[in-house]
Amino acid sequence: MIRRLDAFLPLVGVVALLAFWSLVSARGWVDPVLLPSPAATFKAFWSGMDGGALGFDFVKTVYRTTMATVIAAVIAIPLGIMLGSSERLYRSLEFVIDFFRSTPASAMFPLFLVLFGVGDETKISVAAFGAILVILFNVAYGVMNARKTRLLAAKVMGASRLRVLFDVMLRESLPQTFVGLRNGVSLALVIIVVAEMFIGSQDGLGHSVFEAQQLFDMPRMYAAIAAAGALGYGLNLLFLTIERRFVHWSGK
Amino acid sequence: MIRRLDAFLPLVGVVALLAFWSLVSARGWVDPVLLPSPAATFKAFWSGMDGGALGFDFVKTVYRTTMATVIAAVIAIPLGIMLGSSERLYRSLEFVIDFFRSTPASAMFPLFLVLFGVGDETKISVAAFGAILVILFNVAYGVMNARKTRLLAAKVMGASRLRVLFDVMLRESLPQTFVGLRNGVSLALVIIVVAEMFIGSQDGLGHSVFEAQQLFDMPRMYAAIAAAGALGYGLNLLFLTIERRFVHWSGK
Amino acid sequence: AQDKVKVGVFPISSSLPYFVAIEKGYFKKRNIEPETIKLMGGPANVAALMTNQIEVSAVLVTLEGLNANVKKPGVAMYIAMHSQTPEYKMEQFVVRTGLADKVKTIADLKGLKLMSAPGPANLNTAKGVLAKVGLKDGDYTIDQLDMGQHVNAMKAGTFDGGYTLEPGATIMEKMGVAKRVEAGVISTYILGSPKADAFAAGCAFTTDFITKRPDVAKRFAESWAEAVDYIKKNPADARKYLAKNTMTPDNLVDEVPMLGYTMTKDMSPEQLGYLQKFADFGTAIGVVPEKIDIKTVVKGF
Amino acid sequence: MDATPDTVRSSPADPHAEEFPSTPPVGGAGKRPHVTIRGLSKRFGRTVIYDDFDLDLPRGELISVFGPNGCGKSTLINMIAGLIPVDSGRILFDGMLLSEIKFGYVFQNYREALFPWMRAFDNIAYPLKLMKVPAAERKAKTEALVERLGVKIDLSMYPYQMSGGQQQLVSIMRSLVVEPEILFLDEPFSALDYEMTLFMREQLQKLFVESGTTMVLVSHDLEEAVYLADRVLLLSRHPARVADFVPVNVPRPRGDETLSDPEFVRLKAHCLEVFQREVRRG
Amino acid sequence: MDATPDTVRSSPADPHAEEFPSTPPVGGAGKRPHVTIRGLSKRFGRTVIYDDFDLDLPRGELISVFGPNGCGKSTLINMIAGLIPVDSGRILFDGMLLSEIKFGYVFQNYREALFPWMRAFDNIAYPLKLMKVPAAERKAKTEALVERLGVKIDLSMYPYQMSGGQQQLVSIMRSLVVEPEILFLDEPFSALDYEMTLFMREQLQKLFVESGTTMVLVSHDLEEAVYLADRVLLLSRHPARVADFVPVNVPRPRGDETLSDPEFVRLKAHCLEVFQREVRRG
Ligand SMILES: Nc1ncnc2c1ncn2[C@@H]1O[C@H](COP(=O)(O)OP(=O)(O)OP(=O)(O)O)[C@@H](O)[C@H]1O
Ligand SMILES: Nc1ncnc2c1ncn2[C@@H]1O[C@H](COP(=O)(O)OP(=O)(O)OP(=O)(O)O)[C@@H](O)[C@H]1O
Ligand SMILES: [Mg+2]
Ligand SMILES: [Mg+2]
Repeated sequence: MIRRLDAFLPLVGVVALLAFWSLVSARGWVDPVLLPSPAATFKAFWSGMDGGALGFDFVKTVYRTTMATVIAAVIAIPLGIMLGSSERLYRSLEFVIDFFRSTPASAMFPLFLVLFGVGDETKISVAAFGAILVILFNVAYGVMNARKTRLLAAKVMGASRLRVLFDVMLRESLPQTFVGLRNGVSLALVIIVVAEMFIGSQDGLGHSVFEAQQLFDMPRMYAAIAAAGALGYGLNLLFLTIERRFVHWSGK
Repeated sequence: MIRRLDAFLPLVGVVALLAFWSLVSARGWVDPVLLPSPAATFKAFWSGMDGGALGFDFVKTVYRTTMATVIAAVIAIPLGIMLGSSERLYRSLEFVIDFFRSTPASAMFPLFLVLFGVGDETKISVAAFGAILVILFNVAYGVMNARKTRLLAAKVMGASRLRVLFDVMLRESLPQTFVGLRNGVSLALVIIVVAEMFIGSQDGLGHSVFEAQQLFDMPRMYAAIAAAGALGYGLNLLFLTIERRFVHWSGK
Repeated sequence: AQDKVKVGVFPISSSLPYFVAIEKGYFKKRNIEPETIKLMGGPANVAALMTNQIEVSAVLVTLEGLNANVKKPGVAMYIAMHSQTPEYKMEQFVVRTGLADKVKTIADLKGLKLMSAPGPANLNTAKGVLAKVGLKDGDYTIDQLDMGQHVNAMKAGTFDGGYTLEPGATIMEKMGVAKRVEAGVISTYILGSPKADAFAAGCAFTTDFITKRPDVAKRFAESWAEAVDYIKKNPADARKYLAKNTMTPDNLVDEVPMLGYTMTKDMSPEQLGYLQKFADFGTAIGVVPEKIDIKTVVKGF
Repeated sequence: MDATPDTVRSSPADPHAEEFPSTPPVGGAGKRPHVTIRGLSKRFGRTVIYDDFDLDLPRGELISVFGPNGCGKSTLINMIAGLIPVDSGRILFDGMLLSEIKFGYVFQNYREALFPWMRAFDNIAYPLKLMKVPAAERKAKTEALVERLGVKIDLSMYPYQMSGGQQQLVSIMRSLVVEPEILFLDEPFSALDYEMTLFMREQLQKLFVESGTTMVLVSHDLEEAVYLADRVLLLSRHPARVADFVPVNVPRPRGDETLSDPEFVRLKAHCLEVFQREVRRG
Repeated sequence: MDATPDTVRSSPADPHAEEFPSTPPVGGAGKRPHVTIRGLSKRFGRTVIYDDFDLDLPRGELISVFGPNGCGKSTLINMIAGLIPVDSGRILFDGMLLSEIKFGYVFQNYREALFPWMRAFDNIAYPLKLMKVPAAERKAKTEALVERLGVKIDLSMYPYQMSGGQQQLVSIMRSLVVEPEILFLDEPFSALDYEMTLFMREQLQKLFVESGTTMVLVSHDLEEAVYLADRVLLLSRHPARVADFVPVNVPRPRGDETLSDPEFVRLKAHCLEVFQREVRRG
């Protein structure tokens, strides 16, 4: 019984958020022009999604975010394992990683614009760049904190460095890798949206937010933001589901 | 001998980065107007820091980032432990956390602007908001993946829920908490810089980047970016040092 | 096949001729197929021009273009510009509705909390205008703010007023959150006459484009000229292209002010003089690092 | 603990179940039961570990639990201590609530049960901290215990710097530093060296005689199990049943001579026989 | 392993060191040494565990290591297996490189040494995978081993779903599934039940007799240590010295009757005596 209800737990958060928002807008704590009611936003959301531009923008952003995340994961996971397996290597690259992790991706736009041109590539590569750093950092940490006994066990059984890396370190770092992936996909989404806002794009949720902001169409703006947030939650949920399937042993 | 040299490991990354940058700019792979040479940037950096505006901006950004991080840590760590200790509670709030983690902070500017005005408060609170989500997420994960035997040991010794929380879960989640803090401080810095770029600011590294960008003063822009990156590395290093002192048992 | 031209477009009302030329088929009939690349703001456009990723920038703020030309001469050659005047409203001072009774002129902004359009060019222009009416630095506070936040900030009362651009100002008026104090302030205060044309932005080609594909560049410029002509003759009709292509609210399409679209080849010596004066102002406030002869940055076809 | 009282009871899976008294003859030793287990059921997935299991643990006795690997010994004491939930059935503590009872517990998994962020000394003193004993007294008590046991390990080490046996010793000391009402020891001497094992056995006996604490000891060393016990609980393979619950009526204090006491030898042989019969039956 | 050969050797800390032969009389058993340890030193922080330690492990013999908790038994075999670096000294393998040797290893810390992401069966078969044995053969070999040992555990469980003893059994099986050149067993039977311990002892003996693998067994059960060994290595408290290296000349196969063999009883008594003298000296 209780187990079944657990599937609905995430709704609690949604409902609480909506309730709070409704309260704020019903009480007029924030000017309704600046923060429209959930109903108005939902209407904008619905009409945008149902045949409107928002649906199209949404798909575009999904595509870019997915590309960026996939690229980032493919690059960062092996690299992170490599760095994590050699603490000295990690320490030597730590500066570069922390340096770029702390630099706003938006400040990097001009550079990426020059390197990758003005198309989707730029947006995807800036986002992938940001996500790589986050995933890398988490994977490397996961590997560094792997339980020593297990590494030794594999080593003594004659596992090569590479096998230890893949059979043990990779597995040991999985819980942390998923933290990284979930952070990474959120960051990729954020950067994609910001890139769509500030380097310019014909489409995408960021474009939608930017345009709505310029036009002062607040319901539309919040609808686009909500779409981005929901997308982020969805992508996170995806990773969470994968994690639940694959990482059954954490804390054991 | 080798141990001593280890202290210089971070330099490897710096040197590699500078070498690559020098190569790119010497070979003219990127237009020097858009990517100035390291020397030109360093000159701009130095003259800016040594009595110039950059030093002042740097201090301002340090202050804001520190404030945001401290606020975020104070709120997020206890909250994260609480959420992590009850998986069901976490699952019910997960939507909200993932939702906002995936929404660009810059999209939140309008709302925060309305709530807090254009002063430092807005910037600090947007940054703290972003950092809270990241730290919260990591701490909660750390707590959820805590080794079960240790929790049971404390419980059977008669530790109250609260004591288990603080004596065991907090400790168990520390490695992950530091991951969160380091991610959080980087994110706070990024948001502060972006906020300084886009919402009214007289100073700060973001202001410096933005102004230099508008004026196409690329050496100055990269100098400001470098200052932000170095600041990020410094803050990360701070947490790393604290972590090394306090978390000696990871992987054991 | 048609000649492809890569055009960086910042979708604001200033790029209207571009959209008119597309919609009316002016490009097409000259065998040109423009490729629209949306690029927000000056830095993105300049970077793209410098690396030849675009050949044309549909709207490039004059001071930014001049600056780019200092850094890399010939990177942005203006073939058309548009003037902002008290009539062709763009830049202006506004004030919150609640203070509209007290603030009738710019000088009345004394002691208030002001915002400004972002960037040193805007900020210094605002400050320059305020100085002209006798307000010194400490008489007011001014913060630059991203254009997307201007209406918000007025509505929320974060600022009392400030220096803003279209279509924000019209939106504010329409919503009743702020009132125009005075528009066309560059003409009046910087250039010294309400009649003066402030050529604040325009359409620019790269020298590369002009020299390597002179013929295409010429036809592109001709299409632009035809569009400018059309707008001059049928302003009401031209407006409707704003709604579809630029960030102009549908309900304001008929109200947002138009600009004085001009081909540089048609500029009178007097107009060139205003442009030079404006460029010198840029140099004076440090936005353009050195004095520049505007003849080197305009190109007529 | 979310024990739902007396749900539908499935009949014992084993037809021989009735041969053995599933409710032991309490009162035989003249003591009130300290822990009463009734109708306990527990399964992991499809594996039934306990099915309608009844047991009384008499107060003030030392019960040795002896049974094959995986029969459910650790699971049983974990359920008694409320560490894992029961599927159904009741566990009562002579009128007291689970939360009111002070347990001592040496985990079979002693390595993971220690706190790696505390030095060994602080690990040992931790239960005192939970009882809000002031720091100075905590230190004194812990030192007294260390003194009494004559432990020569450097207790300023962290657990992960210690050998397996040292860790186990720390774990035992942590359970002894307070005076628990019930002390569970899950294979507490498995990693100790020869001398240390003998010594700790004597210490445990001494502590038991002095304090009269109810103790539950899981051990795979039959000699040890019988030597220390008032009763030996012999469990069958899972689903675990009480194969026998043998009273050990050998006078205390016991010593080397006990090992050759004919009653002791007889009991040992009996337990071994029951155990082997049960193991082979599986 | 970064063993730097023969650095400056500090003189033995213990003046009695010379009483005991630090280089054992190799050749006495007529076998070439398999592992040669010379001048081994190891310290953790300020604690000296080994200081200029010499030892030869004869090929094809089963060496039991017996010594007090924390003397350095696990550390020793970890260093031989190259798992932790030596501070100085050399460990040689009869002409072979460390990396060429196939080790079998049952960790004292068997719980953490198993891979929780693999089912028990896959854990056991993992070393075969490392040797690139094809999947079908891997399965067959593992099943054969399970068959031979008559293990009745559900091997489709994950390690964390198993009892302590079951985990240890899996860990032993994992070390036996390949034919290692040297097999290290660090208290391998500590969590096994009575029957299982006896059974696994016999299995180990059988395997040893059949394969002639060099084996190093750490055990705190003196009877077990002597029963299984060709030689018993008695270590002192750290800094560890060879207190004695006793050859056990009792014929194989050994069985229940061995336990009452007078030579066996004598050796056991001798070992105990040496051990107790050493422990009390500390
Ligand atoms: N989390 C779990 N999931 C599935 N099965 C489990 C789980 N925990 C324990 N079991 C099973 O329950 C049974 C009893 O386990 P328990 O640890 O109580 O055994 P034990 O009697 O303590 O054995 P040992 O002497 O080896 O310590 C075992 O067969 C084990 O496989
Ligand atoms: N990482 C470490 N840091 C500091 N000291 C350590 C560390 N590892 C081991 N030691 C010390 O080294 C000594 C030998 O440890 P080792 O594990 O080899 O003992 P052992 O002989 O296997 O004991 P046991 O029988 O208890 O398993 C111990 O006294 C221990 O405290
Ligand atoms: Mg157990
Ligand atoms: Mg050991």
